[in-house]
Amino acid sequence: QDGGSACLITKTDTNPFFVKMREGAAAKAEELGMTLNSYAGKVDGDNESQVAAIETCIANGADGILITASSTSAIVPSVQQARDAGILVIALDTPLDPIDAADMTFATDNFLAGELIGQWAAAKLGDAAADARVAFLDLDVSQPTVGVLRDQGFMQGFGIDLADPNKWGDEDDSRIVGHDVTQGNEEGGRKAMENLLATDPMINVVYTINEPAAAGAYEALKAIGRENDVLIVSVDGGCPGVQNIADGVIGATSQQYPLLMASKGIEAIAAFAKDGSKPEATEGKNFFDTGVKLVTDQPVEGVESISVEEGTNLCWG
Amino acid sequence: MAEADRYEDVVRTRSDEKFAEFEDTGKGLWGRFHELLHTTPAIVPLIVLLAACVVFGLVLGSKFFSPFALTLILQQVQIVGVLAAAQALIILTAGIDLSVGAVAVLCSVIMGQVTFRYGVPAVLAVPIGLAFGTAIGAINGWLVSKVKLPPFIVTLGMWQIVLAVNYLYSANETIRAQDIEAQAPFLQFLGTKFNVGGAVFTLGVVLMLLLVLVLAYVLRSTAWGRHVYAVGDDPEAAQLAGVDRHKTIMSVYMLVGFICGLAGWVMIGRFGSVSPSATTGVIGNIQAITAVVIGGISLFGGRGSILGAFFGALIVGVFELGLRMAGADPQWTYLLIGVLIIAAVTVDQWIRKVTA
Amino acid sequence: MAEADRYEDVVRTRSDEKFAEFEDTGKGLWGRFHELLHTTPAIVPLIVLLAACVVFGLVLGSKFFSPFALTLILQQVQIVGVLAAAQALIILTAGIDLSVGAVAVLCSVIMGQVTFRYGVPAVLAVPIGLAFGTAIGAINGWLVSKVKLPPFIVTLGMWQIVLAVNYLYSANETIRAQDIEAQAPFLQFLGTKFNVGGAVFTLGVVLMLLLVLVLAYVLRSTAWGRHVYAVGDDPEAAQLAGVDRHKTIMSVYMLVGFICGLAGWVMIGRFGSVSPSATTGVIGNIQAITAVVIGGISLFGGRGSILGAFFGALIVGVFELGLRMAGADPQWTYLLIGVLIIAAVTVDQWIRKVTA
Amino acid sequence: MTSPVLEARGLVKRYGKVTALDHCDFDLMPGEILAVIGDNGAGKSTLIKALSGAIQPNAGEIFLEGKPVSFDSPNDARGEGIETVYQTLAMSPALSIADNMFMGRELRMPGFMGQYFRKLDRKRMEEFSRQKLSELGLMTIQNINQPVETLSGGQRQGVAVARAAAFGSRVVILDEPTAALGVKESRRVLDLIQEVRARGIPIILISHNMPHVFEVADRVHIHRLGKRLCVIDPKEHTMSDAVAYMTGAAVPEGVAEPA
Amino acid sequence: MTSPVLEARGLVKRYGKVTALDHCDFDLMPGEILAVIGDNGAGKSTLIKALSGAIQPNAGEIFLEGKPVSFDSPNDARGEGIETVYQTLAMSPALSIADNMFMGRELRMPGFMGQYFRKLDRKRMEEFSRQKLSELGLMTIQNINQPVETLSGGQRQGVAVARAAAFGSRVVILDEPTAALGVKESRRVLDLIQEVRARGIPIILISHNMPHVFEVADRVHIHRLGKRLCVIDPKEHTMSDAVAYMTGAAVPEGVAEPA
Ligand SMILES: Nc1ncnc2c1ncn2[C@@H]1O[C@H](COP(=O)(O)OP(=O)(O)OP(=O)(O)O)[C@@H](O)[C@H]1O
Ligand SMILES: Nc1ncnc2c1ncn2[C@@H]1O[C@H](COP(=O)(O)OP(=O)(O)OP(=O)(O)O)[C@@H](O)[C@H]1O
Ligand SMILES: O[C@@H]1[C@@H](O)[C@H](O)OC[C@H]1O
Ligand SMILES: [Mg+2]
Ligand SMILES: [Mg+2]
Repeated sequence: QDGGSACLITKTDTNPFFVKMREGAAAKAEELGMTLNSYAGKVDGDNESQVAAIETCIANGADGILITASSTSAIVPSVQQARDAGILVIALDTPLDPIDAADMTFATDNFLAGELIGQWAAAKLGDAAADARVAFLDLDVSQPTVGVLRDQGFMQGFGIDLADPNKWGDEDDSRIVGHDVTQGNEEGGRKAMENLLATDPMINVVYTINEPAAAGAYEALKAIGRENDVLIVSVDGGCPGVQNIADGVIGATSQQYPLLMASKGIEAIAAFAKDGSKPEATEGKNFFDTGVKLVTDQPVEGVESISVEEGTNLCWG
Repeated sequence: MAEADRYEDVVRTRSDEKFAEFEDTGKGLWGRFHELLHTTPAIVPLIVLLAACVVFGLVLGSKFFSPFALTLILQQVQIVGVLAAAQALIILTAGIDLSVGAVAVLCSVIMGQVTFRYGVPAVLAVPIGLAFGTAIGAINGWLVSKVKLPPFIVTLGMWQIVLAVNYLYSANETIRAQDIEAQAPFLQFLGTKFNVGGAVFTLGVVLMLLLVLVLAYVLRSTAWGRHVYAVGDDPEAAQLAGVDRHKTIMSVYMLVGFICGLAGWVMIGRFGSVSPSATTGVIGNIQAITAVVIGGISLFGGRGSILGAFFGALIVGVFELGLRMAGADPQWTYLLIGVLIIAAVTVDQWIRKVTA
Repeated sequence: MAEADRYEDVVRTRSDEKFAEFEDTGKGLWGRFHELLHTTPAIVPLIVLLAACVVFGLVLGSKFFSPFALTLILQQVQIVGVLAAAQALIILTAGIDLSVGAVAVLCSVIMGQVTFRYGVPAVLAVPIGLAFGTAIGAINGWLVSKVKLPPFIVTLGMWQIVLAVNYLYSANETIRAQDIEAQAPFLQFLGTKFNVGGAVFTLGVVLMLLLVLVLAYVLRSTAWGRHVYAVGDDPEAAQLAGVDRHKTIMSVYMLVGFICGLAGWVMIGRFGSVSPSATTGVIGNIQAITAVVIGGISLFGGRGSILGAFFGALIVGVFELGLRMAGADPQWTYLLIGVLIIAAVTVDQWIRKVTA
Repeated sequence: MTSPVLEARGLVKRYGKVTALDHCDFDLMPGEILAVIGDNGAGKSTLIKALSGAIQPNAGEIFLEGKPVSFDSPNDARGEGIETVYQTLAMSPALSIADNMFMGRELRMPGFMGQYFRKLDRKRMEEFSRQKLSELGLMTIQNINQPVETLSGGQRQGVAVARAAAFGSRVVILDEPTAALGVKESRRVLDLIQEVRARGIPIILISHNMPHVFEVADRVHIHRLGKRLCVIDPKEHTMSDAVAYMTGAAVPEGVAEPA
Repeated sequence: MTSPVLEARGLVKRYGKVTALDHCDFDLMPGEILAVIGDNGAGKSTLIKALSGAIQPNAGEIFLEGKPVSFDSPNDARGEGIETVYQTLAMSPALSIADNMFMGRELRMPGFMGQYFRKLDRKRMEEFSRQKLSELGLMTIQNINQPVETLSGGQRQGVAVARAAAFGSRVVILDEPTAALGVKESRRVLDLIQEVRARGIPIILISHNMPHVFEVADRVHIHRLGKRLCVIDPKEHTMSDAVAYMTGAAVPEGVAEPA
């Protein structure tokens, strides 16, 4: 194939989000006649595997690299090495630190994603938000950046003082029942929810890192018959997640568009391979915003959202 | 020197001998306790477990001793408990199985996909999943026993293979609890709840308890059980003494694969959904090994009891829930569990020492 | 029967004896190869390694045999290589260390934080980090040797403790490569590159190679090395034979802690930055154990060579790079690596068998 | 001349540089006690390991009652009624005396529990073990449920010998069965050997104890440097002769069967 | 009467239900060969393990040249010049003969390499080992670098005995040193024992071989049911007496030192 070659490096490939991202990239590459090699970290936050992947792409003489960085600053020297070797590097989903370490960023704003669901939850509760009992189901004890951004974004939207915005767990708002980690799956979601319920059975708002964790939390609530009086919010907008909104498992979720990011990225590399042109940022931003939308079937005043039907049309899993 | 002395003749006439009897010291309660310890080594982790419960009970008060909290522990350990039983069997043969968690997850995925992708009825899907688990166990066993590869390597490789197959086969797609409930409730059968005086049990918990008891019986009171111990203790000696090493190892690994399949079924009951990315696939092995070792089974094989492994799983479960209830944040909980694991085994060692 | 026969007198007069000599079969090249295998067991993983290189070379062509790609392997395995050397020492004593990766990460964090938070010069920060590593090793060693806890449990607990401390202490903050380069370049010292005929080496790679060679010498040719093997082989017997078990175990664990500290320093050199969430903390232990076991060191202690562990690390490195370069998708890569791990050890077993 | 029960021709076993068996022949006649003597390291244990399936020789053939056999494991040999006490005793250290005695041939409870739940009949196994050990005069064993690793060296050997004698049905092989035994216990083992022979079962006895060998053996196989040097009749040779042959101090002439 | 080199009073050692030493006394006189005999399981090995620091008794005292001592490990006893061959031999199976011979007292290369690089002098260690083994008549060892686990039972024991005899400086303890040895090799060990005694070093010899005991021992300590029954002079008693006492067939009267 002569359309050039691209690498896609994701955080992991055990998450449907990245699976879809890869499918999007592969479809586009196929269409444009490009070679695509995909790499992934072994666990969330795996910087080492991503470094090795970039090195491999250099050795293979790729034209461009699409990367969703596990560690936004630790990956920078390797990215630099690739760019020095004349490779176009595009950050997908997660901006690097500094953002201009990559040639371009096609991303969702994870903080914004959190903020939207926070605002929604606050508005939904109305006055009761002042004495809500909130549980946070986060990703991992190592606090990878996505997890921190969404968690802190939620707090911002909900009206909780963030303290240090680079970590969760240092806030002192009395509405916080506690944080627990889920690894972003049903298993972790259920156990974390049970643990927090054992601490305080009166929890009425649950922030979750993603939709599988939310589904797990729902099972725990169901087991004690509280599934109908607790608000669960989440992030991702995968098709099962959107369906879970319709089924009343999740109240609202922030939808992202990984397929879009990936196909845009591949197009950019194809263009670069052809004539050396680099992609442009969205007007007024220093990155190409692929957007986040709040999906819910219970819209609230003051927070823009789309319906479940629209969400289903746009969903990625 | 008196070489012609026919000294051996002295012993030719057998005198009426008795078994030697020495002064029997240390009777009484303490002595009885000693004896109990020696005949039932699982008592040590049990003591540690009870002590942990008492400590958390004192700190947390009635919250911890509520039927809700206590049965929650059983529900939270049911998967690890089942996997620990499987792991214990392997470790008794001086092996180790890094693939248990991954096999459990794959079996749950197979049960789900077979139902939803191919439309097989759930009552058939479950046995198919169990058969797959058994088959993977058979491959492990064959590689260990016939090709004579170290179990660590075999199951390390298998772990990676099974996890990858799991993701590839399922395309990382979760089957939602709601869909299962509507279309194939039998998959969630082990999640069925029932009440016993305020405490909520699930069939999964019952399965775990039964499994542990049955295995304890089999290991203790059947020839197969003795062979498992003998093979783990000294494989050479066991083989020379007439144990069929190959048959024993194969049967253990296959049984373990089957139990992992059961664990997969238990998972569906507990989570409602079928998810290929369940954490058990990644850390289930370490969790199970931890339970086994805390329960006093030697990693060198041949020593320990399966009840110990079960108590080991409960000890970790109690620590985790207790610390979370006491409000420790996740990172501190993580740290304290590290400390407590070491402490639990230290206490165990100490009890064994003072009662040696 | 002739009891008065003074038969023992026959042997009183010593005849001129020679050591028994049998017909010496199987000389020639094959025979020599046999002998080499028996005196240098690390040759087996070396053969597997070379075979892997040849296969990937054939599949990938000159791309794989470029100096860049070949030295890339060394750079990619340097951390696991150093950790495998440490792990090999522990496993030779029949222990296991689950904390190696976490200790390495914590040491790198300490080196970074001590410089950036407290303003200690980097040339001092590095020894401070190494001292911390050694101290953690000492705690592990003490718990294993004096409190007689199983190494698996001690280091499992320590793993969790160290990881949690690492996150808590660093507040999950990464120190950026740019900042280190500007303010404390000595921390990145082991990342220094130099060229040898087109091939790029780093000081970290040199350190790894030196470390392996020194340890190989020490284990083979000093009394301490012999004691390490003896303690791992049969601790009871070693103790009865006059080895100071405690001293040997303490020294091994402390040295291992120190080497983990070195690995932390190597990490800073390789990644430029200091990141508390480096994956090595989570999977470095399994990676190191894998390398050791592929390298032919017995998990039961006392058998194997450190060179083998190094080749084991390289084997995995070659597989990973080769498959990545061939463009295998990640899950297929994991799957194939799983298969290859088993295959590598099967070949190893087979070579040992036909040359037994 | 009747034909041998167990016969071997040209057995070779190499361990790397070391040749432990060097084209060794062997014959065991029906109903006899055959002693095998030789220097340390002469290859006696290797020989009986080959005969009992514990190792597979590099070359040579083994015949059981004239039919060629090839044992892949000690279990195969045991299946043919060949029971062996190895020099290393082959016991599971952590298991009890009774467990070890019955390893591989455990007794099940009569009736329902045994048939459906495969429950072991511990009581019967313990009683049997205790009885066999008393017959050997091992009276200092205080607890039949003691793990074997806690037994004294001699007690352990006693258990192994008792096991083989109790279960051997076609050939019983004993590799230095009295090495660790006391005067009384050794005596009992010699008696036991004769009782087994009286049951019509031939015995291979490896021993360094010349008076014992000459007391019980019908024929003496002298092993030297990995092969059978000669077989002598203990009634026609003195212990001094035997020792001289086996140590190489003298060369046997006109012996019964030259190697 | 001179005072004992090594002395013990009231030693007790219990293992769970089993009492292995039951208020046992012990005396070793300077320059003597003291044999310890007794039934299997009488507690002989336990006694010498207590004397050499391998186990810690539950009660009782040990005196070395009159001074109370308490050994926490065999290394402590070795530091005092007490060298022991345990019944289990205490070797590292995977290590070579030479490695095992010099375990804990390895020789370093002379000069620079030895001093700064702590390099072992393998050649010297191998030569020494080979010489000691030949002195014992263990001529079938073909390769001094063979791992000990590949040695025959007797070869292994020979290595252990050679080690103790070569390095013992104050007391040498031998627990059944000839049990697995051939006629020739046993003979050599007896010679060796006498050579060691000739160097002025007292020896404790545990053995079930009465002729050997009566040949070399100056005094015989008879052990029964965990304690010293009596000590007899082999010149004044017959082997039959000794066996009768130790098995309980007769009760010693007016013996040298009642327990
Ligand atoms: N597994 C092995 N590997 C290498 N060499 C071995 C192995 N087993 C035995 N040998 C060697 O084979 C030779 C014969 O050993 P074997 O055990 O048969 O002797 P033996 O006649 O039984 O001696 P003993 O009377 O001391 O028991 C010895 O030189 C021994 O070192
Ligand atoms: N670790 C142990 N645990 C339990 N019992 C033990 C242990 N070691 C020894 N014994 C018991 O102590 C008693 C004395 O054993 P010891 O080894 O001292 O006997 P011995 O006189 O050396 O016998 P032998 O002549 O057979 O070697 C025996 O009954 C034995 O079963
Ligand atoms: O959206 C993704 C989320 O689902 C996962 O848990 O982490 C990475 C993300 O970007
Ligand atoms: Mg032998
Ligand atoms: Mg003894």
